[in-house]
Amino acid sequence: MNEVIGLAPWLVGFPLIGAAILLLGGRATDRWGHWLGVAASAASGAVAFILMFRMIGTPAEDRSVDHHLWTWLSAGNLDVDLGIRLDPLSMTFVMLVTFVGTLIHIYSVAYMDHDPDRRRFFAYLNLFVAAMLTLVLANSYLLLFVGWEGVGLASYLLIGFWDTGRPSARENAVAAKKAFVMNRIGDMGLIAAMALLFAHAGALDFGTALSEDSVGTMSQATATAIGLCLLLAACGKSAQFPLQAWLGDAMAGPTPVSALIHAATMVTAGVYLMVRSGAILEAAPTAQLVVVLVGAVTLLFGAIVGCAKDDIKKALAASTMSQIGYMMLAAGLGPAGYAFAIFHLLTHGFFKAGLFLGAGSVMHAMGDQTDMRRFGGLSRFLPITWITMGLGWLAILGIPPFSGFWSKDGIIEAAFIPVEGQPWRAWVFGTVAVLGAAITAFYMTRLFFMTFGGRRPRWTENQHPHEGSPLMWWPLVFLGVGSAALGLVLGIGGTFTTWLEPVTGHAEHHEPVLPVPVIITATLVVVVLGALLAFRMYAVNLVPEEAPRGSVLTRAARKDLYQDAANETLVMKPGYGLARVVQVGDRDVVDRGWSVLPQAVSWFGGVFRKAQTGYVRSYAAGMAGGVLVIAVVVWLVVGLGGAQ
Amino acid sequence: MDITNYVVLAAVLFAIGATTVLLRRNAIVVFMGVELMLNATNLAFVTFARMHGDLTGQVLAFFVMVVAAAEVVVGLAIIVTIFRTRRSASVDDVNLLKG
Amino acid sequence: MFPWLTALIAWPLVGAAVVALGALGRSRTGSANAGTGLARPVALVFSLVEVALLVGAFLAFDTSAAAEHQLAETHAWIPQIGTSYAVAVDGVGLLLVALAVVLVPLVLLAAWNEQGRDEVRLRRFVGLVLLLQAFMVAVFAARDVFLFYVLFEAMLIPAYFLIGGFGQGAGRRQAAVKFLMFSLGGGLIMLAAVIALYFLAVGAGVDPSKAFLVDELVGVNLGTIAERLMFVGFFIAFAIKAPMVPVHSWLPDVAGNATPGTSTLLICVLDKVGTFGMLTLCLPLFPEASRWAAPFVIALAVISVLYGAIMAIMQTDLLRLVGWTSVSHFGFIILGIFTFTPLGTAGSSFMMLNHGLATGALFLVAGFLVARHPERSQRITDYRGLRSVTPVLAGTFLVAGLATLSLPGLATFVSEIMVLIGAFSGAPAGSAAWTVAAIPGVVLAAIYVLLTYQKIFTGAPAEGLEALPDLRARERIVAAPLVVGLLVLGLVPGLALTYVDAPAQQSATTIAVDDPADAAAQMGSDK
Amino acid sequence: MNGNEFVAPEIDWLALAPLIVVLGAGVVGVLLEAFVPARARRVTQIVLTLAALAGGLAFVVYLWPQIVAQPVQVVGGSVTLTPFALGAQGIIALLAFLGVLVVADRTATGQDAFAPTASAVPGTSYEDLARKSGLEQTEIYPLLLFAAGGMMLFASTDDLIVMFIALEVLSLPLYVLCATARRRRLLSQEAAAKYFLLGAFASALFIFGVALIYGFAGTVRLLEIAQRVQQGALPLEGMSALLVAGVLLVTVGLLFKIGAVPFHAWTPDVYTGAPTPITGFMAACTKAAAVAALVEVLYRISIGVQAVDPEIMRQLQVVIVVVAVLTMAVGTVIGSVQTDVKRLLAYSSIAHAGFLLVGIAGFGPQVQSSTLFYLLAYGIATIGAFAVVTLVRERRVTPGAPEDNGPVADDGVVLGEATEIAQWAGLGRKAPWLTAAFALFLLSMAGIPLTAGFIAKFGAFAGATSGGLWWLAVLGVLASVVAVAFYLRLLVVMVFQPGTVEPASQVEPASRVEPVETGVSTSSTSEGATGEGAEGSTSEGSVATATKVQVTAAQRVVVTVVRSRGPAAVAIAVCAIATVILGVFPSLVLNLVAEASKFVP
Repeated sequence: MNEVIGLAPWLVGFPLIGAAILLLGGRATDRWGHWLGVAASAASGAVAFILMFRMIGTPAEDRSVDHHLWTWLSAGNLDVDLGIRLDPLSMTFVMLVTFVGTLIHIYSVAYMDHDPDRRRFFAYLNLFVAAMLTLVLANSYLLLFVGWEGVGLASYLLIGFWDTGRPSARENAVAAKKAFVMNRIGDMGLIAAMALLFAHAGALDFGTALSEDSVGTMSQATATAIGLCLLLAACGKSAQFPLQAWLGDAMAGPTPVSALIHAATMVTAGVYLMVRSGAILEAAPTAQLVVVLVGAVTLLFGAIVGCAKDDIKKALAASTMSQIGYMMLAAGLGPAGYAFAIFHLLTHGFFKAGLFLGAGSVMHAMGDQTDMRRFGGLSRFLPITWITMGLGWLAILGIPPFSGFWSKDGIIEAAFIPVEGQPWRAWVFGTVAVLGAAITAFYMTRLFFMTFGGRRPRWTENQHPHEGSPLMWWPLVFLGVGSAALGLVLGIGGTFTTWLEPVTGHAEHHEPVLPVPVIITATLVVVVLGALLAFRMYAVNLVPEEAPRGSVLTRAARKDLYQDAANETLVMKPGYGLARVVQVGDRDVVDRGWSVLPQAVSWFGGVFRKAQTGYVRSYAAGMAGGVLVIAVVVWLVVGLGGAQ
Repeated sequence: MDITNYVVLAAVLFAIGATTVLLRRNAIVVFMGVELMLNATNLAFVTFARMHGDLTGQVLAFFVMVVAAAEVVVGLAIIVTIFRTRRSASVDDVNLLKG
Repeated sequence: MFPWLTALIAWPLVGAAVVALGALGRSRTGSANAGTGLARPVALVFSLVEVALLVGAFLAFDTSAAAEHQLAETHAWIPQIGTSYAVAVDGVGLLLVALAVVLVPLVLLAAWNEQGRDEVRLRRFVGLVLLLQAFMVAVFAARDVFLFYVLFEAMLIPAYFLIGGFGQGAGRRQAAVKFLMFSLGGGLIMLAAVIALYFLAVGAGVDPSKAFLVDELVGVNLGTIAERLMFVGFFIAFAIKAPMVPVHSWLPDVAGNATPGTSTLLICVLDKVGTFGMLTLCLPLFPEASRWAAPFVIALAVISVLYGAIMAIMQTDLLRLVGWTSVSHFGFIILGIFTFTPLGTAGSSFMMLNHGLATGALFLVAGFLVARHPERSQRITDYRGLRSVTPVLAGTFLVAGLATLSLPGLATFVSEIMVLIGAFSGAPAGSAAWTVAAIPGVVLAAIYVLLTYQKIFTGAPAEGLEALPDLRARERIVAAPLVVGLLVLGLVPGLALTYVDAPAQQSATTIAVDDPADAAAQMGSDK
Repeated sequence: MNGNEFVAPEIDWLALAPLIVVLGAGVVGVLLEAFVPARARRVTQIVLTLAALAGGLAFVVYLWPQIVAQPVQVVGGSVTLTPFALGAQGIIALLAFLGVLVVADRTATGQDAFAPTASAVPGTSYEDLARKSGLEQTEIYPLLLFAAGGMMLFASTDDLIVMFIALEVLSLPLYVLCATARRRRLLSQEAAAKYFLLGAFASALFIFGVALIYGFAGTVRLLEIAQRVQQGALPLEGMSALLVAGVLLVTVGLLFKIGAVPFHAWTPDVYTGAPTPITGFMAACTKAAAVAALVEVLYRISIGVQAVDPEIMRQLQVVIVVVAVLTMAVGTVIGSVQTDVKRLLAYSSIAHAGFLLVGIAGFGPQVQSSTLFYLLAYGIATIGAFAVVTLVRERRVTPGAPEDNGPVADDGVVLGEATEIAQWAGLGRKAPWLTAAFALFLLSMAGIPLTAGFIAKFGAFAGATSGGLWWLAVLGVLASVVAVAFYLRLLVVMVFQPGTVEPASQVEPASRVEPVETGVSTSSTSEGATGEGAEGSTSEGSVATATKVQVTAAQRVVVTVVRSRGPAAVAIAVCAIATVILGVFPSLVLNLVAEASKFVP
């Protein structure tokens, strides 16, 4: 392992150099820039493969390697290296990011073909890959934070990619800003967590801060505080409740971006953070419970919202939120859940990327139409897209043997594992997980059949859908295959769990409160029921072109359960009010307060100058009076002096 | 007679002079008030000279007189100039400068 | 040994004298007075040679002893008063000197066409800039309290003329007066403290001919009450300069009315004297009083962080906005200084440098933007959709903005995180709580930067602005060093931390609150 | 010893030389008036005056090493030359020299600042005649010499009676000089009258105080008083209230000359009304003399009483502190609302009196030297500033005249000084060098570092602090802030505000200026600028407004800067350079004045 670890910096290096060339090169690189972007990503992927094979060939206990590059920050009693930690967990991510990333790069070459700013797009994509790899390869929280914000920046740039020159430019820009700012709210948690960690352990690198020495001596309160702060960070990045509002709007970016950043990789960074910080969470059961709760709430939240969305990308975004809810829930369950959280993250990365790219393919074919009510019957025109999305659909539903089954089922089982002293938890979270699976089945089936099924197309005029270029559908095929087979390959016999064990630790086997076959069966039953319901509603029945008014719940879900209204009422309006108060206060109290001083001087000056009457006699009186006054003052202050 | 009487008389004269300065409008009279103050001083000087038994005080009185005379020269010149310009010797009329 | 610091101080003075020849001649508008056109190039050459001198100073500086004041020169100046021309720099001072030296050529270049073609006016302008530079370099190097005070006040004068005489806002005169009144007000209060300090030191047995030398004054026991009073005197002056809420009122007006170049020198360099003074005068001279005041100062610092950020969000004037962001950033710097941790102090020192680069970049780029507007409008809402019109300008603005919001990977992040992490474990009461309260500042920073970017650069291009030219070569040359500096220092902050770490350690030792309990006990006994 | 035998007194004539040279030259000057033909009189007088002052200064320099080594008492202590007193003499001589340079400058208009015949009633045909015949009042030079000589004596005597006489010797010529302005003669006369009446009143208070002290101590010599108090050999033992009252009255007399509140009321009026060169001379030199005298009196008295009765000492200190606080407050606060440059400088001078008293109030060991430095720094800035004021003038312009075509083509008649602050707008553009110099003087007065004023103010505050009155220093600092504000206001107007009129041209040929204007110019268009004059015209009727040059409604008044004929420019340049040098390298002068604290009694 050590002999090839020197290659690891190139994982970040290639895309970073690519981004730099494309950004600084300007228009000169327009002609070949996109291919450079692809090459940079692919080169990174190649390095990843080399490292991967070496790692597989290394004994499990030697798979975790720290690679020091240079001393980054050394001041006071803080020393942080710029270093890489390569272990099965980060390797998993590296593989996901480089592989899916490269596919999406390739896809984008075609997808963005007509965009005059394609080069810039690839620069940002490369920047994203570099930042994402920095995030997962970092060996300290501080460096992780660099990647963490780096992906946020890339996300910002890409969501707002079309921020001028289009009718929706302003909305795109606003969505980008919203994403960044909500991420920043999460970042406060990461900063606070680092401050707490430094105060406790005096270090921020994983090796020291997460060591037994550090975590073992941590008080319950500290651990809980750090855990909750990290959770806040994760919520921001992974669009978990209550910081979920940005993800739907983030769909304003080009679809490959949604696939790569807002489905497959970046948004799952929160889960990565949770799993990486598992040691701390395990020391803080309260924090763990909150993590699970957040996961459960988001899971249902996303699922419910997903049921009502007619915009294909927003429906997928809600789905992403919900699926990450699963992962978060798992991450809060302790070692038993970590592996499945990451496993689901991996499989989700494939099938959701596939679904998004499929959606992109559909949009490409339909002239950037995103309203599913104006789709329908596309399976004949877009067969490859139909099949690959079908695979993704089956995967996310968790139908065996597709990949989602292996990972999601693991999470559901883990959710049913009882927690000592809190018997309600297994039942509540297990039920939520199963319920989520049912709703997932409903909305994904809805999405699938509204798009491809139906007896009658509901297209707008002049639509001639057809598959895009091979550059677009080959990635779909790859991802479709992954969606179908990845779970099987990695899930059978717990290969993936074992692979991650050096990082997540070995999970004691616990029996769920229900027998495993019962759980699996029950889950499958509700999934099929949900799917059938959706099939009946959206494939058998006619889908109206205009959305019906719908029930209260539907309308609420369409409006994202009023998340924006809630944010507006609870945060933005009071915040703006506060800002107004500060602004008015600064102008009318502080600034005016200071200007009172000169005004007062002038006022006194105006008063006193009246004493300067111009009359000699009043001057003389002033002098005589002055003598007397001074005499009196002397008398008052000192007394009638002298030896008397 | 006690020395106090002389000193008190000097003080009273001085006060009268000062009051004249403060109360009278005519510049000449104001100036006379100043002269009265100076003469009160002279009285004090000679009184103290007698008390101390040396001549210094009496000499000083002469100095004061000389100075007073010099002041008169300059003062009257100024007052007269103003009177010629303004046809008034009231000190209250010269108040263009104020504030 | 070559007197590097004196050379650094004297050279701009020479430059100012050279360009000022004839600067008081009659100013005439129109082309008749175009003159030789040499003022700007000559000044630029002087400022570039100054950079070369700076390199020499860096080479002569021993980084392994960065906490010590090196390159020292001491000459009697006014022996009757007991003051000397004593200059020396530790690592922090050297970095700030570097900031002053590096920013001036950039500002000159940025302002190349800003002041018209009137030769006399140009000579005055560049002469004042060079004069200001000399004072700024000197003030960071001064090791004599009297000398420090003299420079502290004297540099206000060129700054005053730069604001009032060469500003571009309609309110520049009022802004200049406001600036000078605030600064002088604080400075004169400091003067009283300087004088009192001298006599107390002499009373405590310090040699009267050396009783202004900082090195002699450190460790002198002044008595609790006197020490606190003098701390207050110094601190008010520094807080006004820094600027800190609630004595910040002059800053937005200056930022809104001065030229961006002036604002850069003023807010990015000159104002650092405030925090620099807190660090190198308040703490070592009045350690007990610093501990006593720390909770209050920290609270004010955090209020500044949030207040400045909120006000920045509410601004409609681009340059005022940048000014307000500085209020927020100075809050962070002060927070780091007054929590007395080596990490926080080093972070603050580093932040002084980074803020200069980042805010300087933002000011200058904003200035480029404003200069392009047909009416030189500073109103944010007068711009729209310029990203597609002027992509390089937009990109540079964004990078500068991201530096302002402390994006990880840029130098500002390193310093800000050092301050926050360090301050959190600070000794003074309430450090942790106030630090947590300051953290939302990072969110507000994101809002004010991105909101501004969104308003100016996104959407459909505003009417009349569709054909604005992108950044010219000259402007790119101005922006490039700042951006590169921010990136390099972000990835290899060690380059700068070498200089600030040891002084920070020493400062923390001087203040000696390694054990809060000890300090509390000590403070209790003092009462 | 035989009673009939005349024993010549032992007089150290050399020690008296500075005084003799100055006062003697004054006497010679009076004679010159009689014997030198009118044409040559002015030049002769100027040369004599400058030579006398320079000679006085030279003697001071010559005497300096001797006096520093050993102070001397001459003529039975009537003149007591300590280093401090000699230093004060030197400063007065130097400032008077600079002041006379300004007085002597006729500027490009060819006219000096003085009325051809001050005794003529304004607006009469006699005045016309005097003007047309080109009369000049060269008597002002001997008067200046007498005043300067009186000041030098005032600062260097130990004898209260000599001090009284010196007071009159310096005051009486000044009263006259105040009345001699060429323009705005009503104001000038009013200033003289006010100055005279109040001055006489103050003199009376002073001399009564002397009488009381004499009564208490039996002597009027300060050192003897101190000795007797110390020895307890007093005729009126136990009546120390007499001493306190006496010293209080003497102090009041001196504070009047200094212009300290509440004895300041004459200052703004007199400074405004007097001819500007005289104002500069008066503001700088009188203050120097009076402050020096005050320091002498307070210190000599204090050594006597300190040992015996600290209470009296504290009473003295309270007096000074109270007056200092009042003076700073009134000077700065009222100064901040002034709209007239001369008046503003007058209030500034009041404020400076306050700062000086802050330095004195501490009774610290360095008071003598810091006071001398302060007087020098303040004096050069003041003379320089008033010199600048003499050059900023109003000019009458008739619309239609091609005024924009440069200096040659306007019909400009240069009128009086443009003292309204608003009129100074855009001065920086019209006369950059002059403005720079004026700005420098303002900055020095404001106490900005690297100017002489800062070192001076530092010394004053340091003096207070070292005397334990740190809170007084803080008050002084606060007053400085207010003072800075009004200097700054003027600076803003001059430097930053664009002028309302065209870029001014300098009046080149003197012949172009009609030698006909006097009196008060009235105008409806130049509000404020001549408003005081206009007001005078309404209240006094047509007699008073003998205005040959009427600015009619159709005409405008613009502000112009006239070119100095040389002397004033030299004075301004010297003052400016000295201000900078004293600010940056004050060591040399500080070394000199440090000697002044030697032999403090």
